[in-house]
Amino acid sequence: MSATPIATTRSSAGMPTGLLAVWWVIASEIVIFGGLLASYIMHRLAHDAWSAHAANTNTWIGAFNTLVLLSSSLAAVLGHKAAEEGDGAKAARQLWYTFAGGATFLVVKGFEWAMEISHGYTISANTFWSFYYTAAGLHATHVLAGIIIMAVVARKAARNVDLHHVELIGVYWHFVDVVWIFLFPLLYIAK
Amino acid sequence: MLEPLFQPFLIDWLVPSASTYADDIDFLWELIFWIVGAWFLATEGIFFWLIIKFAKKRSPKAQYITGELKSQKQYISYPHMAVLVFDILILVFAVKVWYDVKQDLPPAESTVRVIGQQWAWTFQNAGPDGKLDSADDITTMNELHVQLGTVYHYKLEALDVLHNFSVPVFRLKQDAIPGRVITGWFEPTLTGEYDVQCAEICGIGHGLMGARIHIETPEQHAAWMASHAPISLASATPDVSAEE
Amino acid sequence: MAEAVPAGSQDPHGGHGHHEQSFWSKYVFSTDHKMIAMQYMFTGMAMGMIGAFMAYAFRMQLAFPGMEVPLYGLVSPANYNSLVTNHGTIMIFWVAMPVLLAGFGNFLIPLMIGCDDMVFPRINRLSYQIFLLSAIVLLASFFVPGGAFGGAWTAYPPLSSEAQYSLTPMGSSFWVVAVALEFVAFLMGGINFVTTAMNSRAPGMKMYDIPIVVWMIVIASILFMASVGPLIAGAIMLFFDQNLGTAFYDPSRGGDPILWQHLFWFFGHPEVYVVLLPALGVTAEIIPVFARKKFFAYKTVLYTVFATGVLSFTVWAHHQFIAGIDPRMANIFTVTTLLISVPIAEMCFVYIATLWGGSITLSTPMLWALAFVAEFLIGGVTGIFLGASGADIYMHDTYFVLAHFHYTFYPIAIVGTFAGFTFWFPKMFGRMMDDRLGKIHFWGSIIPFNCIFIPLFVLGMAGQHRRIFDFNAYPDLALPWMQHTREFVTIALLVMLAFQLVFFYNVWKSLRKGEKASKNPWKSNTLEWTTESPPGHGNWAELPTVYRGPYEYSVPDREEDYWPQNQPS
Amino acid sequence: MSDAHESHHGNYWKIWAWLCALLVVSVAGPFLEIQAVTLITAFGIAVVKAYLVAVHFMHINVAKRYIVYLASTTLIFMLLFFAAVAPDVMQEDGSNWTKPAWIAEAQTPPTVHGGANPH
Repeated sequence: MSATPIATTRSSAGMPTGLLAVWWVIASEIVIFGGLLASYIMHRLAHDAWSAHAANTNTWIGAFNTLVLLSSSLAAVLGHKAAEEGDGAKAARQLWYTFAGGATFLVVKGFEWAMEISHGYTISANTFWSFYYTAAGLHATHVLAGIIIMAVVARKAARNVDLHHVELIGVYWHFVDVVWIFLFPLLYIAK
Repeated sequence: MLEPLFQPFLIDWLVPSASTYADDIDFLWELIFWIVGAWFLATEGIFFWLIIKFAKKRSPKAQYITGELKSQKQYISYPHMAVLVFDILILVFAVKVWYDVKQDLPPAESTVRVIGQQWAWTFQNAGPDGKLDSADDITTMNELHVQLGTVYHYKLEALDVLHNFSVPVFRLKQDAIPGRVITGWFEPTLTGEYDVQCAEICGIGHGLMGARIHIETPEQHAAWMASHAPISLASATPDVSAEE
Repeated sequence: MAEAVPAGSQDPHGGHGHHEQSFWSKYVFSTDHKMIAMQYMFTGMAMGMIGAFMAYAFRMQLAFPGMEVPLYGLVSPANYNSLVTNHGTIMIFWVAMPVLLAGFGNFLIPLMIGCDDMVFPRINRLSYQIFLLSAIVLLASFFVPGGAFGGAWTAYPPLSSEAQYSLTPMGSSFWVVAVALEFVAFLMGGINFVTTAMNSRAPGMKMYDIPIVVWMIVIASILFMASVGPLIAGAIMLFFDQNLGTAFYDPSRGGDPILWQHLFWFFGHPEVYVVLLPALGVTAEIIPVFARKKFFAYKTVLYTVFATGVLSFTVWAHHQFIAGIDPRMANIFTVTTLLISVPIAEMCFVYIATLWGGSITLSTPMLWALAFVAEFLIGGVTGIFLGASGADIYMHDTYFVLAHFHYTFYPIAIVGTFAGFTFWFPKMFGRMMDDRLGKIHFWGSIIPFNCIFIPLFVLGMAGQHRRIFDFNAYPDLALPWMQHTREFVTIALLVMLAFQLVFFYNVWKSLRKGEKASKNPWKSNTLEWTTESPPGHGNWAELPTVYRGPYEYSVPDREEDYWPQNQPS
Repeated sequence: MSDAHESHHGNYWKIWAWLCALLVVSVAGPFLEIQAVTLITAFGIAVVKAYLVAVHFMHINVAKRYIVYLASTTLIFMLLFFAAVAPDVMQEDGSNWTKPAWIAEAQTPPTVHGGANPH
């Protein structure tokens, strides 16, 4: 495996390379979710009939999922602090709590969707449900990707290897949480 | 207040202008043509002149010019300002022409419904009583008959995919969107038979979706309306493999 | 899609010796930024040949309707639409972007800012592999039942979202998946470029010591990353419309076709600057070298590029003046479109002003670079006709538009690429190209190019619209002079394609028998000319330090007329 | 850094508590059945929560200035996109178009199934 290039070790922009790259990932993600949510909001304001469709989303499950993600964000930031102090084991444990939070979120989302589909609200039922599944689906895919990377980072952190990666996956995870913070009212509260 | 400053002739030389606003659009196009053409020739001229003047054999030693000093940058900032001024001039006329053609519709003396669908145009003429969707409407396929000197409003819609109702001689072009009935206007000023083209790709038959527009004098138009039953099919659309 | 293996470049042991790599790890699964640059460049050029073949096929149909086109066969309306659609798609996404943005970006950024590789070599390799997969998926769309997608490279729904209208059910989905994969590849590549350029500059290299091509490619990557997002969301929605029966763009079930147009063109216009800026950067590197003169107003160009970048997010609806958007919006977008022509005009003035006081040698790279400026001027100037909403009423979707964007895309994708390729060929392959063959190829490409697109301007003025496969169906367009013009244009295209063989012969000959290239054949200042040709793994034995800007040519009271960036005194 | 250990540590839990409280408020908002209140609790609180996460968890204020400029520029582009596209997508009848008859009845008002939740 070729050694990591010297280029990675430099920081002429005054920031560690990894963190700079993650912020660029977040910038391009803002624009992806921004485009999707802007389209949803426009359609939602244009079609009053959608509030009747939106009435069929389950606010309690949405609220619980929000609580789960917020708590996993807390665990992620505690993990980041532990990593800064060089305590790999503690950081790994916190990351596994975040992993558990993300996994719970996905499981709960799975049940929620199963229930809604059984009620006949499929993705092609009408355009509200199409946006609902597309937006929540894209977000869930990011949650899934996040927990997979988190597992990899946690296993390395347990051996005190690449502790700076803990911060990187933490910042990405907080972004995924912020997207859900906006998705929750848009899909569940606005009735 | 912003009438064409000169009589345009360039596009008119290629495509007759057969509607009241054709001249406005031609004038705007030509105003841009002369401004932009002059700038282009000047810039390209200076460019080639510099290449020849400062070729290696004529100037073996290059000068050291940073281009950061005010005295040097003026050669850039003056043309830069001039480009901005001309842009504003073009902008004023562009917005005026756009407003006249697309936003400020004169009162309609007659209405025609234009329906684009995958690969044919259906025109619903208002018929003698001048009111659309009345009993005496005349619906034709791929053949639009209009009367000279009458202000027409067209109600343009598409049934399946995007189409575009374009009459080059009128300088008229408007996309037809499924789910919207778009209103525009034209007033023919020249008799004759001209092309109508679909200007938005709409599938395999997009190239065959041509139609003809017949601009007739009031007498010819009245005769046409009288002789026509409500539904009539135009002559078969020209077949595809017309040999060279 | 076997990569053409550059036989000439052995891998002289770089600073830190390492085991002799196998063919696979050195050429196919390499993480060396130079090898990945070659992979991108050769895949881009291969796709360029496929795109050119499509142009040949449908131009023959236009010139001789209904004829059996040699090497292709009969061009039916469906074939014509998919050829035109995929010609546009390939030339922008699979030729201009890989060659200019990824090819030159990967090769030049580490070498020009003095570091040994990209910050994330493995992500860099993965981005090429996803790009290659996207190219394969797109080409596969020609062989699926129903044929390739034929709804124009802009893929406006409902034609692109309803299989019943496009009659290419699988072709449409393959097209969307290929374009989405290509976006993923360039998002990963873009992040690599921006982070490397920002963070791994050589010690001593201040902001204004960075060569302009690095600035341009970084800003192009930022423009791409900030604008592609909504279209990725749009592509997901389009894919669901095509396959899951959703109705994002189906008006009868609550969707809106105009939404896709906005999502597409919000990306579309910054995209044309994404491909323009690298070509501008390549030209900005070549002109000072062959004019032996400092680049005029470096800072002004930088601020102009920032202004153009920001403004490019405010102009997109000039593609949709008559496409059903609210007519009042058209006036706002006319203002912003005419406003953006000002910084671009300034950049052209600065490029021309650089020639003042120079000592110009017209070598092949210089000819290409000057031709870029000369041809792009026509492209830029004809944009004003289309940006002004009033004139666009008549001009929209005619051949005038087609000629306009070929006068911007051809200089970018072909002239800019050949300029960069002939200029950096010695550094990439360690051999010099034959200058005489280079000039023959240059004149053989530029003259026919103008013979193709100047007549198309005139056909556009005559009201001939795009994507119509046989103009005999329109009596006003089947006039003899028009048909003869189409034949003349097609013959000019054949001549231009023939001259490309001169280029391939020149490359093939130079790779094998070209004169060995020294470290700095053009006596240029930038850092890539301070290492061997071709640079080994890790680029330098020890990484350079930078002492001055990249354009210190003909500095008074110095006998050498160039002053490399890494020379202390 | 060790003395700030406890406060720094506790700080995160305090932020988390605030986030949970705001969540409860935003869920409770719609029960008052006042449209304006629901909007404020739903989206106003979302913005506050996003700010809390961005500043305290992502340390965006500690990061380099250009990171903030980067994130805010992308947001501004999204607002710009919304502003320019809304007149087209959001209107029932545009300034120069109306909805054709065949679309109106195609969008039959939705039949409300038995709600899956208390509302």
